[in-house]
Amino acid sequence: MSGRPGGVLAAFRHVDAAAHAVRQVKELGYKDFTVYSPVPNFEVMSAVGHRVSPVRVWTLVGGLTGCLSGYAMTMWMSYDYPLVVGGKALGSVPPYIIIMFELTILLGALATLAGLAFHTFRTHRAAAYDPRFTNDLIGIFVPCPAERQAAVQQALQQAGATEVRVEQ
Amino acid sequence: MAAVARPEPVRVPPTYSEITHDIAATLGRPGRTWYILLGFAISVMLLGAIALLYQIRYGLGVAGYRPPVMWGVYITTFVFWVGIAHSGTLVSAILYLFRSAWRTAVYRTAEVMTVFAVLTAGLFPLIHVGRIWYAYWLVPYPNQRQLWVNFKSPLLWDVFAVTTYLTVSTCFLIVGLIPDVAAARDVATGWRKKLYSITSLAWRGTDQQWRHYTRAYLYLAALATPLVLSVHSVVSWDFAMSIVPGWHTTIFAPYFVAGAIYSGCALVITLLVPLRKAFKLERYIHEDHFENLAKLLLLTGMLVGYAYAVEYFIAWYSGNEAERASFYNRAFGPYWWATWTMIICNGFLPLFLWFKKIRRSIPAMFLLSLFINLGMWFERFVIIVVSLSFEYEPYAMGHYTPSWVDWSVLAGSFGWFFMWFLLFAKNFPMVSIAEVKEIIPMPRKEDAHA
Amino acid sequence: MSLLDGQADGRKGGQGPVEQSSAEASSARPPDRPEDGMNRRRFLKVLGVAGGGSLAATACGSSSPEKLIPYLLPVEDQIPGVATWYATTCRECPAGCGVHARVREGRAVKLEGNPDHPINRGKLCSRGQAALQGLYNPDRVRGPMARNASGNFEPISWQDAITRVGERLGAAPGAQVRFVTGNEAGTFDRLVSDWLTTLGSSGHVVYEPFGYEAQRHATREVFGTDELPWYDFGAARYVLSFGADFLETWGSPLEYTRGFVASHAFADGTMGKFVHVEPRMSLTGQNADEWIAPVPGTEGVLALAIAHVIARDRLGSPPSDAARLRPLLQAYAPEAAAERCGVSAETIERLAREFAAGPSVAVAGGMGAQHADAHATAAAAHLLNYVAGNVGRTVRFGVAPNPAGGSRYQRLAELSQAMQDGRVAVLLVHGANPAYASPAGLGFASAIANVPFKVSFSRFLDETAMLADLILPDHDPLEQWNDFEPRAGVNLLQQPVMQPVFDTRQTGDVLLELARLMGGRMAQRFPAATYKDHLQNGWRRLHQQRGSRDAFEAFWTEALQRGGVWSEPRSRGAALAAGATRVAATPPAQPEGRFTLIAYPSSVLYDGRAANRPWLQELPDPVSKLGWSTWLEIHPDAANALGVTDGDMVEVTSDAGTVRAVAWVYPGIRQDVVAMPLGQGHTAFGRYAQDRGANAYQLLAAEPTAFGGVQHYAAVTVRATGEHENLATRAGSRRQLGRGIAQAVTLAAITAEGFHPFHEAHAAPVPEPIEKVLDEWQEEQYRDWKERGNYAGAHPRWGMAIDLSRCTGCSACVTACYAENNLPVVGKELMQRGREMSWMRIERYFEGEEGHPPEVRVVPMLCQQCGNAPCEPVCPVFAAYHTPDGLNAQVYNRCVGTRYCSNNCPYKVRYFNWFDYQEPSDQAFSWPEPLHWQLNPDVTVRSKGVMEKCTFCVQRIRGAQHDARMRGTPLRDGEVVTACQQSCPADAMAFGDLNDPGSRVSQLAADGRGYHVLDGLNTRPAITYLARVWNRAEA
Amino acid sequence: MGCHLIAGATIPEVAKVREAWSANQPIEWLKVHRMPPFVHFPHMRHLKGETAVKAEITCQTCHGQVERMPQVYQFSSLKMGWCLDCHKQNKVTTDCSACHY
Repeated sequence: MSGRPGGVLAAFRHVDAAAHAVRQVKELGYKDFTVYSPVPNFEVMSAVGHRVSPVRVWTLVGGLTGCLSGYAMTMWMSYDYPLVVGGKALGSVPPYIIIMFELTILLGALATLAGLAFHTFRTHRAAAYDPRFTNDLIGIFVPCPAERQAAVQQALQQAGATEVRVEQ
Repeated sequence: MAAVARPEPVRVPPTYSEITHDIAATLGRPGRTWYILLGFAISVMLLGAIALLYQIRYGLGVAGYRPPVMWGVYITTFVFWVGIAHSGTLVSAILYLFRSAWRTAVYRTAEVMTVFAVLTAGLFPLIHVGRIWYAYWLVPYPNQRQLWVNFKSPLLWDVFAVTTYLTVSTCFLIVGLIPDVAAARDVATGWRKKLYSITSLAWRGTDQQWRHYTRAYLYLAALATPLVLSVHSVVSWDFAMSIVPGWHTTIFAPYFVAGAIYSGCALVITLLVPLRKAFKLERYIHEDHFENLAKLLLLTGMLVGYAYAVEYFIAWYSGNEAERASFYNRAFGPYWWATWTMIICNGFLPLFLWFKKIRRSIPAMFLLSLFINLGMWFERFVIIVVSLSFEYEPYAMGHYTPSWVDWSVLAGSFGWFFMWFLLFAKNFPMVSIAEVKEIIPMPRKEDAHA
Repeated sequence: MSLLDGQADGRKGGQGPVEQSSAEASSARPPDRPEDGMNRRRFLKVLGVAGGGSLAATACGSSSPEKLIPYLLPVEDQIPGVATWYATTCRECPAGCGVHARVREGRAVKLEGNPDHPINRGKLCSRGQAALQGLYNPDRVRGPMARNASGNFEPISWQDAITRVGERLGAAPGAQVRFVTGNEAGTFDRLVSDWLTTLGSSGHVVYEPFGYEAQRHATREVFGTDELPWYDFGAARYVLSFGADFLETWGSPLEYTRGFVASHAFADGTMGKFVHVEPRMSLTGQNADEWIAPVPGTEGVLALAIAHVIARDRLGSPPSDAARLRPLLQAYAPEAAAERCGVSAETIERLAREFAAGPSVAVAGGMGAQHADAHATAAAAHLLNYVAGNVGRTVRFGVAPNPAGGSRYQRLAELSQAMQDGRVAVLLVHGANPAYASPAGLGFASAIANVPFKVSFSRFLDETAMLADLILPDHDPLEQWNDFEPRAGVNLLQQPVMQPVFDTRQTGDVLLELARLMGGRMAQRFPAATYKDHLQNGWRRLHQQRGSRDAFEAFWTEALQRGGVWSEPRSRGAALAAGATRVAATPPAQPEGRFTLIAYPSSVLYDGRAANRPWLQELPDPVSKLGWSTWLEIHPDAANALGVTDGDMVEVTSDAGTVRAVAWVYPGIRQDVVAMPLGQGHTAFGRYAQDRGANAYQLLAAEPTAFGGVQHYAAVTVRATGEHENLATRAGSRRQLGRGIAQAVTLAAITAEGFHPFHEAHAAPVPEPIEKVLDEWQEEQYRDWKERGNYAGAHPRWGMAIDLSRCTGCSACVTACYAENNLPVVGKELMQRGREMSWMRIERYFEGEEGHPPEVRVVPMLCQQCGNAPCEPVCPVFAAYHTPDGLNAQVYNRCVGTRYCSNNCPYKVRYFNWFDYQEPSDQAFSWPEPLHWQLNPDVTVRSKGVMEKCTFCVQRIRGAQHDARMRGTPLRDGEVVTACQQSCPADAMAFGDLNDPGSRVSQLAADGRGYHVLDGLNTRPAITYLARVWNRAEA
Repeated sequence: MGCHLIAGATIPEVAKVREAWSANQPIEWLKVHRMPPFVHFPHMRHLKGETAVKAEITCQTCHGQVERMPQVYQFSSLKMGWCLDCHKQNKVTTDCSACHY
């Protein structure tokens, strides 16, 4: 990873320790730290304290778009080249509801993915990483200039990190 | 659905690193059996492909069609595979919303099965049309002919339903895979490491990633749930919307959905049993999971059995001559054997599941699941072929027998399915690493001190 | 040459539906066929000779650069894309119906009846329609051929061929020259006779397998005349038929059908009655109000017994000399007769009373006139008519119908003997196939081997031609100049409707050329340069006889345009001759422990001469509904006793021989009788006929009967072989399963309380309010599109009415549909899988309890053009949709082939192209060169994977609309005629605009007998069926 | 034929016509305007009678200025959309079964 800022990387085996560490780091006034976890852990996440992800807006918008475009498409196409089948009305809504429904789901889902991608990449921060973070360790990386690293290192140590390492 | 199993206390839960290790271990270099199985699957698929090419060259006549039976093995198999596809999303999405812990060990298998089943099912509408090279006309795209498609046709609903379902369930699978692939990446070596580095989409499990991920996953599940129910309803309307005696029934949507989940769960079991052996996952997939699946089977099985009964009742109660004759013909006509196969396999055999012994006996479950799959295929055969062979116009009735082409394509579809399944199973974690960990509490310092 | 002047003066006028660019004309041709260039070149080789050339109606799709071949000299009245019509005469059977040939780009594409023709009045049967497949048959002899040293045929030049014959004739003693022809009543017949006489031979043998010997014999005995009587079915309110299948093959079927329907179909609350007496229920028998199955061969006894009662009770109004018959009739008291013929005395008494109530007619013919005692049967029928006073009223003389020429099986037997004894030096055969169509025991095939030189004029390599040394293929009747005289006062003309397809030459011309070649007496006797001249000379005499005022040329031209000249016959009665009192019915003894086999003429293939027409092979037999096969009709009980069921292979053995056929269990036959159709089992005769089914002639005794005819009855044993084959039929259920498809009512019932259409037994009636809501909702639906696009404004609603009281089930409409709409022929294997493509099928249902003589109901089933068509909304691509004028259109080129429409069609009248029937490389290729020349250019040939169906001949509708628009006046009712309606001999169909209350179809649709099939489904069909009415005690 | 003995007597192409005539062989023209076999198109209706849509619809409308073409080429696409445009703009039927049967 190029352009990664220097900082302190700590690994935790215990979830409560990790949560504690997060709070410590926040007290030290750091906001742009990164927490790694093999599973979404409520305790840690609440310590970090993010607001609810805005992805849901994407889902809503996508769903609505699908529904409306479904209606518009079926109706317009029915009248653009009017052909009668089975003595039914040209634009008969009941069958079209199915198309509307399917498009609702389809666009809803795709929009959700788009939202997921968009927001994760937008909130991406370059940070140091250790492969064990997807296995059984929780990690915290605090980017900080060299002169303050000692302090952070100590705080994390006290919080109960199993190991702490300084990244240049 | 609320039937969530309590893991028995004696069982020691594995640690996170054990989980990662055990599951990552399934991704090692394949053994001989795997290659043999794959080779077999591919050759069966090729047989189907050859039959299909032959059919495209000379026309549908090479299949066994006999007017008035204009839909035969192909549509039967289509419905069969679409049905199979249902349990996957059910287990992964619906049970997710229900927060039922036991799904974590099996949902990946179910989901993979779903995606490949839809992939297989999706082929059949193409295989069965007379002019496959014009099949794209079913898509509403602007063309110089200035023509559009007929949205009143249930077949078009199918086009939308099936494509949507394929897309959504694939997304769902991929999203679920990301953290696991990342985990695998971090323990893998060699070319697999490269593969996983790419497919894990730079996942590291940061707080931000989890933040959006968990939400997105929740909404996908929320969207997938109604979708599951809708897709097979739509498929059932292919029949319910027509006037064919034996098809024209309001009960079809719930009836088909129940049947779909039924057959799906059955195939999940059929797949899990060998998988668990081969991958030594006994520690993760055990009797509890089978029992829960068994309970699902029992529930849906009873629903299906009920539907059978209601069909006959309504046929009688409606007083409609054609309906009555059609159902009489099902049970006692030339296709009696198909009908009774279906009734016995789907209606009576699941009754054994009332016994806990059976539910927890893995060989028994395996055997049962095979019978149910057979029965469910015949259910579709009976509904489609037998109804068509005995319609309104007595003079135009006729008896249909599939030809070698039909059978080859049917077999080929299984080859195709298992080819994908095997390829996937050996290259991506068949048990969700992250989610299995999720249900096991992380170690806490105070516990350690205490 | 002939084609040109034929057209110049013989033109019938008439406009084709739409002008088309050649690419469209080509629509009827397989596209993307590289060898098309080839086809066209050989087409030119054939047609180009006359300088006519042809606008080759071929398409080589976009692949190869397409070429257009224009007329070198534009041919008169050949406008590309516009049809011309030529009047000529159908020669498929001896009836002599007039036809109009529709010619497009120099090719005959359709035959239709000649509307002002005295015999068929514009109608045409299946066999007539299929004449085109004789013309374009791929197995025609394409040029003269001679047998070479190695015994194979090799092509030779006409010059060479004729010289060879000339030499042989010169060498052979005149007396030893024999000429076998079929029934050629007319100039050609006379030419042959004179020609032989001049050669010094009296050896002209006319051979028709169904020779009417019995009738001639009987008529001579009873009335002392050699001419056959003519029956006025139209005048008879009561028809009593002794085996005469006058709706199928006997006499003049179309004419008789017309008459029969006129008197028998329900109209204005009344109808005649028809009683059919035959051990087997033929199609004619199925149309009878009462079917009586006597002991085989005892029809004569029954007839005389009825006559007895009439005479005894003085019921009829007979001429005075009928008294002479008293002593004869004494012997036939009902009680005694009942014993012998197995018909109860009461029945006999009743029949007598009904018959005498007259006007009635008794007819003996068909299989009733083909057994050992047939002459007695025929005579008995004469006497019955006489005592009832019908002679001179419904039975007339002076019309002299000539269904079989001078044919006598006796003569053939003698000839066969003569050949055996080596008393024949040269044998010439034309228009007859005795090697196939004569009892095997006669040994014609073996005898012919003793003839040193055998010449065949056959158009096909049939069994007899295969034995010839030289084949001089004749023109097809549609390529010929000729005339035909089916009865006194009716002189019909044949003119070439197109250039000869192959290098053939008209036999008449050949004979004249031979005469020239031989010189001397022959040359003087036959001076005419061409047969056409010879023909015209004959007609000059006719012109004088008729004393018409205008010049011969005008007379000739008019005759060509009308199809001939005819005048009302002056008919008379007849008085009893001496022989009448000697009539005695002596039925043959019943075979002990054996079945009586009846080998009857197939109503489709007749005596087998039509077996090489694919349309006819595929046409389901009107009775058994089987195609491509020979079956044995056997009574259910007999079948059970033998342990055979439908489709089992059985072995039938008579004293003469053994054949194998597939069993078809039929309740309409006596338990002691089995029946088998003739016409199949050819050992040659081309790809469509060869090695199919069995030849029932193999079972018939060789020795001529007392009256010199063939016995079509034989004592046989039947044995199950244990083999089984699927019946080649679409017929699923034989019974209606209470669905009310074909509905009927008795005359008594309908006069008492009218007709009540079928209602489903258990269906609960829809409550009033709901009904109302539904209707309003429906109207709402319609309103949405009534003002939009093509649907705005007034449109016709095309509809049809089919009167089941008229429909006889003859299936002419089916063949007409094949001809008009380019329907492929799929062959036996696919037919066994129910895949035949006939857009129109005649459904046949049995009513009444199992085992009993069935009430047979037929119903023509074609697309009902539903107002609420279930097939339309399920099509994902609008290939099936509703046209503004109310048709369920099917856009073939849009169809993707999901077949959902067919699943959802309750009438099952949509047909799928399982294979590429138009693709020569395909296993199911249906139009081998030059059969595809017949294809209708106005109708697309459907490709593989496409659904197709009846659209009321939309091409004809659009064509008529086009003409109307061009002339600027609205379409008149009856201007659009569908192919099926056009052909229907019984005139059972009406077609037109249902929105026009004045139209014939609207009026019929409003008839009290009207009903819709499967009405309960609310499909709102455009076809109204008028219920069948039976003039019988119980339905 | 008469004309071509004089008219363009020198043009080699025309010579071919004369040869064909003397050889009593019809000329094999190359087909330029190709229409799929499942379309039924009456020229007459587009040009003659009270139904002729508009006076200005002439041969050239669809076939182009053939008289000016050194070698005749396909002027219009002859595709369904092309037909429909004209039909719609002239308010004549767009019913499928008007052309397809």
